[in-house]
Amino acid sequence: MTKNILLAAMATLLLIALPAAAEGDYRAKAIAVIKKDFQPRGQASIDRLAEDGLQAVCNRTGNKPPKSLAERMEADQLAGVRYPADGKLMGDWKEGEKLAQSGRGFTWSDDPGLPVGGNCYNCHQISPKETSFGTVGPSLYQFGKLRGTSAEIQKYTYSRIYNSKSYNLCSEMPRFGHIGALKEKQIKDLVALLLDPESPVNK
Amino acid sequence: MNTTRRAVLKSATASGMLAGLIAAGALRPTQVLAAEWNKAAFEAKDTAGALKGIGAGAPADSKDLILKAPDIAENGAVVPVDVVSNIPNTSSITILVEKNPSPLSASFDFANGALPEVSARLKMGQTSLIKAVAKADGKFYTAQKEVKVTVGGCGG
Amino acid sequence: MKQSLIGALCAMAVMGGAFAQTPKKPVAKPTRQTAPAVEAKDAATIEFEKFRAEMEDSNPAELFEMKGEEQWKTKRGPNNVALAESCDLGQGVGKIEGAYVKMPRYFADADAVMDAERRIVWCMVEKQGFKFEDIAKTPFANETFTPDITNLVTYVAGHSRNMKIAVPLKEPKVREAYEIGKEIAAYRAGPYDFSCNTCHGADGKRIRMQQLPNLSTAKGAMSGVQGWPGYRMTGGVMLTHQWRMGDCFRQQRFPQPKYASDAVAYLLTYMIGNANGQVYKGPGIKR
Amino acid sequence: MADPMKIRAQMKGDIAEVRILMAHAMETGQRKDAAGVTVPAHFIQSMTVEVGGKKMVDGQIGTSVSRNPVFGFKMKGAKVGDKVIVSWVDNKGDKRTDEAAVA
Repeated sequence: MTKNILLAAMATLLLIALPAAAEGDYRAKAIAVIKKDFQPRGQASIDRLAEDGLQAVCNRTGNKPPKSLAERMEADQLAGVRYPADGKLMGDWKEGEKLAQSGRGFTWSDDPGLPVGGNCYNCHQISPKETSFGTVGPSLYQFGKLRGTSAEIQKYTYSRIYNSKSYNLCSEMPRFGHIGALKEKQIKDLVALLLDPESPVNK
Repeated sequence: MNTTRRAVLKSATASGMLAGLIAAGALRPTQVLAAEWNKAAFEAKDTAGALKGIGAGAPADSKDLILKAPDIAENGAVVPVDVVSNIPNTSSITILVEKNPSPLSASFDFANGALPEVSARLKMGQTSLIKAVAKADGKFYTAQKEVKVTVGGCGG
Repeated sequence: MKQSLIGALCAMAVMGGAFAQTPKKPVAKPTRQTAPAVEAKDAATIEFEKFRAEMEDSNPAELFEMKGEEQWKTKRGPNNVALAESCDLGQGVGKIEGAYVKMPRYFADADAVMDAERRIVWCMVEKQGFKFEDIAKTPFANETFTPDITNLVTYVAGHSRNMKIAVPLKEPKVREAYEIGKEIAAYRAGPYDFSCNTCHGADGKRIRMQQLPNLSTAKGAMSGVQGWPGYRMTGGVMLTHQWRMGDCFRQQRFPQPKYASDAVAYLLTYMIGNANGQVYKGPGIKR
Repeated sequence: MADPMKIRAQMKGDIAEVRILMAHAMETGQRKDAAGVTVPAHFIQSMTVEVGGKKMVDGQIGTSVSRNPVFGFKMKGAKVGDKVIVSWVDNKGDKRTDEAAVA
């Protein structure tokens, strides 16, 4: 909760810090139009239209926040990462692969009762066996082979999936753990997909 | 457009089309009725059954029967297929999708100047062989091609 | 509603460019990864291109155009008026040649910037006497139903074949719509922090095998315009640009934009405006 | 009532190319609708193409033909102005006949 207060404070700071004129008032008009012209449907409620502090900072700066602010906010995002109590960060890569394949979740047509997918292949190359992969994010092929499986790398990988914004404030990647989309076990399985020497990713 | 004719055709579609047209002398009766739908062949659950259904036990491979289809279908719901027979006296072409629940897709008899070729679009539930079978002088010939059906993205 | 089904196969979402950045905190070594031998990349697309001409040459969209023509010319609605004798798409009453590629535009009688679909709906309501609520209840096609408006839009779009996109961006109201639309495209929100630009703001990206046009460039914007309204092979349904915008928001994990609203019209103004000068080929065929 | 077909017939040299678009659901009988109810089979079973008064193509069709079917044929011995008449009948007995002239 401190985190949220901090975020809000920073966003406010930013509003003051950035020259308002640079934005014109089209952004304000756009927000007004969005508020007026969207309706809730399925699980997609209208409150999704509101920016949180981080989104507001990225939106206002064209995804290029000032370095000092970005670093402070990233640290705050990282501080919010909850690691597994048992200290084990690697699960079952096979489960991770299944999860990586699924693009389900959070749209107005998704059943909110069904588990949410990792959505990974939509944007990343991962296992060489899957040739239908996206390129919005970088290739993760040989992710573990190149980095090893040290405790530090495991922690990095876990936190990066949990909240990618901990490392790059305006990253295009969702904050899967932070928003509760992926649970602890699921993130562990994805870590294993990327790091386990037995995973096809590292073969 | 001949409006009278069109009106006739329009009303004909509702009911009694055949009788109407025959009565109007538009068509000779022998030309109107398509052969009865080959239920046994179309409802066969495998290629062998379908081939048997059209009387084509074991067709011979032929290079003169050309089957054009994509290596990978962009969408299994609409797979474009072209079949051209260069076998002399080809009188019919049949198209089958091996792994579909009912493989027999379509069968065409050609007469009176129609060239033995057809283009059509097929549904494919999964990656499968597409087979074309041509009938010429009472004999059957075949050609085949595998078409891959992939999982898709979001589509335009 | 049923149109959600159409996108059901669509495995969409983004794990973003995060890893592209050099990680700052732990010492991960961002050595360049080698991709496995084959970029199976677009084998499907390349292969499909070979059949593209044939697919476009006989596009079931023509069936909807035919129906739309009949509906455009027939007296309909409580007022028993034909759109052909009452609806002005910006080129004069009943004139449809080139109208589609010159929208969105500002219509003083409605005091609004309107894309083609919004304008035809407006005509159906104001001239023919249909109720907006009735049209907006089921505005898009599904596997068993195609709304009249879809046929009408397809018909009108068919009369801009091979014409250049010419959204009147110099007109101040259109310009403002464009600028607001640009901001809407950049607006990140929702559970996944997505904006339109998350997927459509850079060149050369794809979701799975699907190419993502960069809407900020003329070429990219055009590929977002080309082929709409389009006959969707999945489900075999005719869908409009309005539908496409809505489905993007669905995948963006946003709530639903209201049918024929300012928000959609402004976004379309931004996108189609960016495609100005590019040649529109008419109703298309989509995956 | 069934929606009209779109027929295009064009001379290319001495061959008439005939393209036919049919408006039909071509339901396989295996698809389930949004409510999970199986949609009954509904598909065109037979079709004929007549050019200049002669029946040239006699086709039978099954459920693996795509929704809104598209067919292409080539005919010899046709000339500009010849009438092309296409008819289909589906498994429920619905019918449709449309025509066009060779251009």
